[in-house]
Amino acid sequence: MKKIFQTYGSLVALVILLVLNFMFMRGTFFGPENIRNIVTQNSPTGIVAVGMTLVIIGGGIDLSVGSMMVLVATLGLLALNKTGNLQTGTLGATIVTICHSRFGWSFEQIGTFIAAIVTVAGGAALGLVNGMVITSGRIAPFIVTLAGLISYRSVALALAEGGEIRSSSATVFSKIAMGGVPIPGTSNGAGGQILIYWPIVIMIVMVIWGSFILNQTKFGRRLIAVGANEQAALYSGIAVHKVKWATYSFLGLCTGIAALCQASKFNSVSTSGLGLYMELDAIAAVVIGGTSMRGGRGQVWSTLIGVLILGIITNMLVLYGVSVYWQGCVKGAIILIAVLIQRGKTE
Amino acid sequence: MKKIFQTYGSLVALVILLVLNFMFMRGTFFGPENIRNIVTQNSPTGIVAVGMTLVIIGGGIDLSVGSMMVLVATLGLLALNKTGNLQTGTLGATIVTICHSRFGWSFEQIGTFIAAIVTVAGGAALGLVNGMVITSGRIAPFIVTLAGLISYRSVALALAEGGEIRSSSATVFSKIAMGGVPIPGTSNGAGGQILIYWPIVIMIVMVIWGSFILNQTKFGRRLIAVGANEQAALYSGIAVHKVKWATYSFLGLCTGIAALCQASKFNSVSTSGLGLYMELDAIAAVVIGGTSMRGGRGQVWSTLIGVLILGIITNMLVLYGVSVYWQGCVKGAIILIAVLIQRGKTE
Amino acid sequence: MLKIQGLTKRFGATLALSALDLEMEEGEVVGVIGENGAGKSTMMKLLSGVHQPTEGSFSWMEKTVHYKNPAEAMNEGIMMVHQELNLIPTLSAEDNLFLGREQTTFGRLDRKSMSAKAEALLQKVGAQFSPKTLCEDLSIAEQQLVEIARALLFDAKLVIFDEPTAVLSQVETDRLLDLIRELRDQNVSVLYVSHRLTEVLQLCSRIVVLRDGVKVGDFTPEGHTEADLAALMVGRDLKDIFPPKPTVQDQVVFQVSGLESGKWAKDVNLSVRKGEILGLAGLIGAGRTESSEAIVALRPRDPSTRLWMNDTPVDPKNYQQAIKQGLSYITEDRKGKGLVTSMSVEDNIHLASMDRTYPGKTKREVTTDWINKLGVKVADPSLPMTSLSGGNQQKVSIAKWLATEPQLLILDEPTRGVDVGAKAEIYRLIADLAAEGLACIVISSEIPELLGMCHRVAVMREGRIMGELTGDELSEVNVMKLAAGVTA
Amino acid sequence: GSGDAGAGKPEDIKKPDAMGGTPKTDGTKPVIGVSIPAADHGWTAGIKWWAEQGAKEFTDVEWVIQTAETPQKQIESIDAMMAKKIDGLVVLATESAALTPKAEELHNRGIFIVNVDRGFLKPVADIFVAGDNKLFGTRSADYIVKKLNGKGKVLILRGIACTVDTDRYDAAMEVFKKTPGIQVLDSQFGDWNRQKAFEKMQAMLVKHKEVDAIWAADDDMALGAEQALKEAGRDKNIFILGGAGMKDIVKRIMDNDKMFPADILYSPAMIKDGMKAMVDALKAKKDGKPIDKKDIILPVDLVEAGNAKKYYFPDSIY
Ligand SMILES: Nc1ncnc2c1ncn2[C@@H]1O[C@H](COP(=O)(O)OP(=O)(O)OP(=O)(O)O)[C@@H](O)[C@H]1O
Ligand SMILES: Nc1ncnc2c1ncn2[C@@H]1O[C@H](COP(=O)(O)OP(=O)(O)OP(=O)(O)O)[C@@H](O)[C@H]1O
Ligand SMILES: [Mg+2]
Ligand SMILES: [Mg+2]
Repeated sequence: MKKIFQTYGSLVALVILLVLNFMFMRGTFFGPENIRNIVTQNSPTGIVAVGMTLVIIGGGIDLSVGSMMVLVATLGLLALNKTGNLQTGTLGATIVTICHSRFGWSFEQIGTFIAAIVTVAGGAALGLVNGMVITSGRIAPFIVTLAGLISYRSVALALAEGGEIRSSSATVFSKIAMGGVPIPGTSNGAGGQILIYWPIVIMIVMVIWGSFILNQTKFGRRLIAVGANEQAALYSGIAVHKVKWATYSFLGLCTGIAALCQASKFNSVSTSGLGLYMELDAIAAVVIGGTSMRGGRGQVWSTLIGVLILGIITNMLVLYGVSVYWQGCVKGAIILIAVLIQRGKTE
Repeated sequence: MKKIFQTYGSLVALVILLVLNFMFMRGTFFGPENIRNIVTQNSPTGIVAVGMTLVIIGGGIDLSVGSMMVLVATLGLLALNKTGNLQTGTLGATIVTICHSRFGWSFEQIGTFIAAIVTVAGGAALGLVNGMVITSGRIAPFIVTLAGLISYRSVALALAEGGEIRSSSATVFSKIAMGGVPIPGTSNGAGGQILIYWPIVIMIVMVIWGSFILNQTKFGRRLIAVGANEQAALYSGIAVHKVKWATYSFLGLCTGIAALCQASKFNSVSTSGLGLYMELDAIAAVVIGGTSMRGGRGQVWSTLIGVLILGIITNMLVLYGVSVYWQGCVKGAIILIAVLIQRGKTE
Repeated sequence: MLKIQGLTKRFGATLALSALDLEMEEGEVVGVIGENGAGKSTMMKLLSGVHQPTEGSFSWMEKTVHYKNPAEAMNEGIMMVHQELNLIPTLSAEDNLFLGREQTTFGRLDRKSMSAKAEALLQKVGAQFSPKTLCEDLSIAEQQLVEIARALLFDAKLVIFDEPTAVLSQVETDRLLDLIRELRDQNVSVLYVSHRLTEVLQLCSRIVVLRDGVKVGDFTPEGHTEADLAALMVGRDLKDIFPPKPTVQDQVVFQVSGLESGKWAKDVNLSVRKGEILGLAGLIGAGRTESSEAIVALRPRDPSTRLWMNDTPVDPKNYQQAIKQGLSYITEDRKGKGLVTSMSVEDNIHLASMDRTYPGKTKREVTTDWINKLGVKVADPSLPMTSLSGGNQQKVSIAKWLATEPQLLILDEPTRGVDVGAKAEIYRLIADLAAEGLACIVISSEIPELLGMCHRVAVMREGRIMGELTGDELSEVNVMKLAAGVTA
Repeated sequence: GSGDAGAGKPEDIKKPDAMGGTPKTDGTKPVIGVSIPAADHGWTAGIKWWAEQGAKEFTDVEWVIQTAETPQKQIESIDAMMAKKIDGLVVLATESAALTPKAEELHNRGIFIVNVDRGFLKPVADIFVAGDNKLFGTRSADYIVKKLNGKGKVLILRGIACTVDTDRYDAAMEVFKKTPGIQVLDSQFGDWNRQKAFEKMQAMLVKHKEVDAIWAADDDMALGAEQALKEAGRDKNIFILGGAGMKDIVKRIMDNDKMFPADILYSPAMIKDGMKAMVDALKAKKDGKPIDKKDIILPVDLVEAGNAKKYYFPDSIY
């Protein structure tokens, strides 16, 4: 019984929340669009939380994801906006022109493609930097990524010269977040069907990928070993440093993908607002999902449940009309209760 | 040599910073007023960081200090403002009246006294709550205090309806932060001597007290044991729970004192702004001071140095005219370098 | 096969291993013995790539090698079972077996094939548990079996065992020795480190003795006795290992009746008199540790349990209360639960008795008294515990509990991982304490030491006391019979 | 920005949409969402307070007020409001560009939108209650230039790098640069926060010994700056120009305080204006009258001793 709680505790917490909503809110909460919205809004957090789960299982933590997000999104949008404006004669311009004329891609498409690459690869690269500073400087991850939290956003500010960067792409770039798969039998207000937006699809793919890495690959075993007992992992012939690099880099990749979704959704980047508190949300989701902060233990799918729990709480607070001032209080309490439930501390 | 670096590494980092300033800034930086400003500004952080050092040495962490600060300061000011307005006939009113007539205290003095008690005791009580939830719920400190970070400020917002609470005391209350000991031989612009404000004095007292607790008392030994090896502490007959309660409560007390200083300084509390990011500053100071995030090892005096390093960095960034956008980046880098220096990783 | 030349390792000021020369043939089993801190583990860690030599080198399979990490050594067929357990608690036994050498098909773990191999191998080392069990749910001994199986998993050419039997009981030890002989017959070389000299004499074809990092002996076991080896290790003659047993007084100091704690203690009844040493024997997993922890309130016990100290009923609710009532328990897990290794010797000695005051004495004087009384070898009491050898660490844990002025002292595996010289000192110490009137319960998996030291031996099995032996009944056979549940 | 273009045929706001919203039959009140930035400094706290005042005053409507720290959170709360089947939305965007796609989506569903302060990039709002942060910057800088007679040294306290801040700052800098006698000595971020503004100002004062005026991007920071001046004993022959019409500042202008000779009005009461516009539109619709969809231009007035009384609301929290 206790074992079940420990394994499926987060699921139990989720079910309790859903039942509460069913009892008091019914259609309002359970409308397909509301559900879709909750999932969509939380998919960037979800994507980041997948990577965060692996980092935490590996005994680390990353506070820099929110700032990293704004930095790589800024880089991506700068690249996008640059694509149309390249100086003729430069290599970049030539490549773009070739793509344009040979493959019939519009400049907007090429720009979007380049922005996507820059954002995602930038994330992976910054993640790798985090990992390398942690291993070669032998500094606590908390501090290294705290420095990242402070620095990365500052670089974004400098690049954007404060404020905001707007995408020069009118329609293509925002398709990344606003396109998707229609759900049959539904209809949105504007006459079409409700879409499952791409970020949801991407999140699901990332959860499956993350779970696969964790449970089905050598790397996953080694990651758990590093997180549970670094010395034992070393004695078992595991290249602990490389495992860490790969993990932080994977989280960076996730962050890059999430940044792309966000930038596309807003079709702009707000250097002061994007990704703010993302690290706290992602970590909270991981822990509510039952992954231990001590490392060596956890699951990716249950992090997804943690993300949903957090999302549903926010949604509920609005639906139930909780005073905005007290919302934080209620949210804090629910997080604690969710963690308690998933610990099976029902004695 | 390496040993020296590890023990006095933070001091070395501080000296390097001071030498840099001496070379490039001289009088501007070393003016008594600038130095006093740096120390005053950072004394609330310093006071909190003393408690944070003990919590981290005990293997814990507290993210809630910033929010706790705003909550207890709000409570304190509400109490202060209430003192003049008590309904006659109630017990409180009677007591206040007696104090007033018997001891010749003004209502303002009585209110200030009550506000101080409420703020400081409130902090200690909230800290105790953190500690008790951590031990009896067996939840990671990170999560419990994350919930505190979210909740406490929310309560303050609700009490103040989101705005600012102004103190009804015209002069007495602000004396707590604005009074102090004059430095002989100096002069401020207004014809008086430069004051060493009380918060500085309080910070020094707290550092001495914290050092004493850590190094000279039974409690300090037990705390180190709990942080280094909780199991071993338990198997040595140490009441681990009680040690944790006391530690979080002490941090709460420090936070309450810092809150009092802040509220007095501005003679008001801005519920939205006060204490924002205080937790990150305090933790960064502790780690820059060389205390290990893993617990069981650290010093209070070196945390003070960490606080000064952070304060000097912020001050330097302005004095040297570092572009506002790049300031975060420089700060992040200096934090990393300071930690590296204090690790003695100069190979 | 293996040729070591001038191998030297320094840790700061300590010279852990000094200019070691050694050659080893295929299929040879070499025993390495020496006092705590003699440099045995250091030597093995150099060979297996955990540490890198300060000077000197060694060649393996005719070529000089410099391993930078354990992975490189493993790839060339050198496997090591470490003295400390190095398993991942959150992974299953089979996952631990294959850790670092997982089998995959198309990037996916090939669980089926790994499971099958793991099952076979664990059976071979005598494991009774499922390979799917998480390591955190295994007892220390069971974990050690996993460690051993791991070294056998791949075709190693050299297997290093660093004190593999310290936590094993007789049955498992015998099985391990057989396994090692099997390896030898398959031409695998084995380096075998142990403080149990009997085993070394039985098993090894050559014995190397280290003292203070220097090789002081290298010979075949023929014509040598345990006493010789011990003398060589310690550098002086060890006369009687066991001191004479002190006289037992009439006063019953401690009594427990009907102790119940989960499935690990069932109706346990024990009593100890003043000056008496009671032995607690049993196979691994018999519940001796759990019973003791339940007595001192480190673990919940059934309210029906009744305890008396000096004929007064007591009911400690937590360890602090138990300590005040004169109970004390020295854990078997010295590193994990017994000592705070990062703290100083002095702090550790006072850790359990901080509320005591010593009128007219400074803390340091009290510390020095204990250090002298127990013969702890340490230059300065403010040095951290990590600078002490295993035997000296154990003495510090005993000092820590004596400082609480107990009336009953429970010692769980007090000589685990301790060299013969230090063992003899600990036996003497326990006897002296009993002579001063302390009541002692000693838990040990080494039956000879219980027989040599205790007035009485109670034998546990599956949480129950199977019987008590005194006087002439005290023999290895009788203990084993009770422990194994043979009733005839 | 322009709030409205062509979106405004009355049918468009003939609610409800395919979210399955039940038409509000007579007797039940329409539900209107109010989405505003979280109270992370004085001015936004003022927005929150005025929104509540509006909700208390206009009782014909059921108000759902939500705050958000970031654009992401704001979109989340707007979506949750949609689940509550709101009939209209009054929105003050955390970042206008980021909120534009969401506003467009609502607009396409025929939800009536009143956009307050920061205009969307596309004409998707039905009514725009326009603030003008650039004008804020220009007016305040103009005042400083005038007051200093075109000659003097100025320190600058910005907020947090976001559009509101850059709009105000850039516009002010444009004015200062055009005036050769004005020397901008330094500028730092004060994070819209009194404590942070205080610390930055202390450091700047150490560096710059002669300062004639301080330009602060809002009144919270202006008060932090004042504290720094006082502590440095340099609160003579200098003045601070903040903005947003905080009541303490307005009071001191009324009292002829030398430190605060003027202020730029940027009142958080604007959210209530937006709510009023929404109420009027609903009323017009109910009465079958055409809806007045004219944009409302918010005053960005200069508050001086002469007119300060008009802008003083002692009961407001801001
Ligand atoms: N990592 C290390 N850092 C510093 N000193 C070390 C380290 N490892 C071992 N030593 C020291 O080197 C010496 C030899 O230690 P080693 O572990 O090899 O002894 P051992 O013979 O295995 O003893 P035991 O029987 O207790 O296991 C000891 O003095 C020990 O304190
Ligand atoms: N935390 C636990 N969870 C599950 N089983 C446990 C736990 N602790 C101990 N056990 C089981 O309880 C039994 C007794 O434990 P243990 O091996 O410590 O007994 P022991 O007699 O003290 O043996 P030893 O010779 O190691 O001292 C074993 O079967 C062990 O697996
Ligand atoms: Mg060893
Ligand atoms: Mg045991």
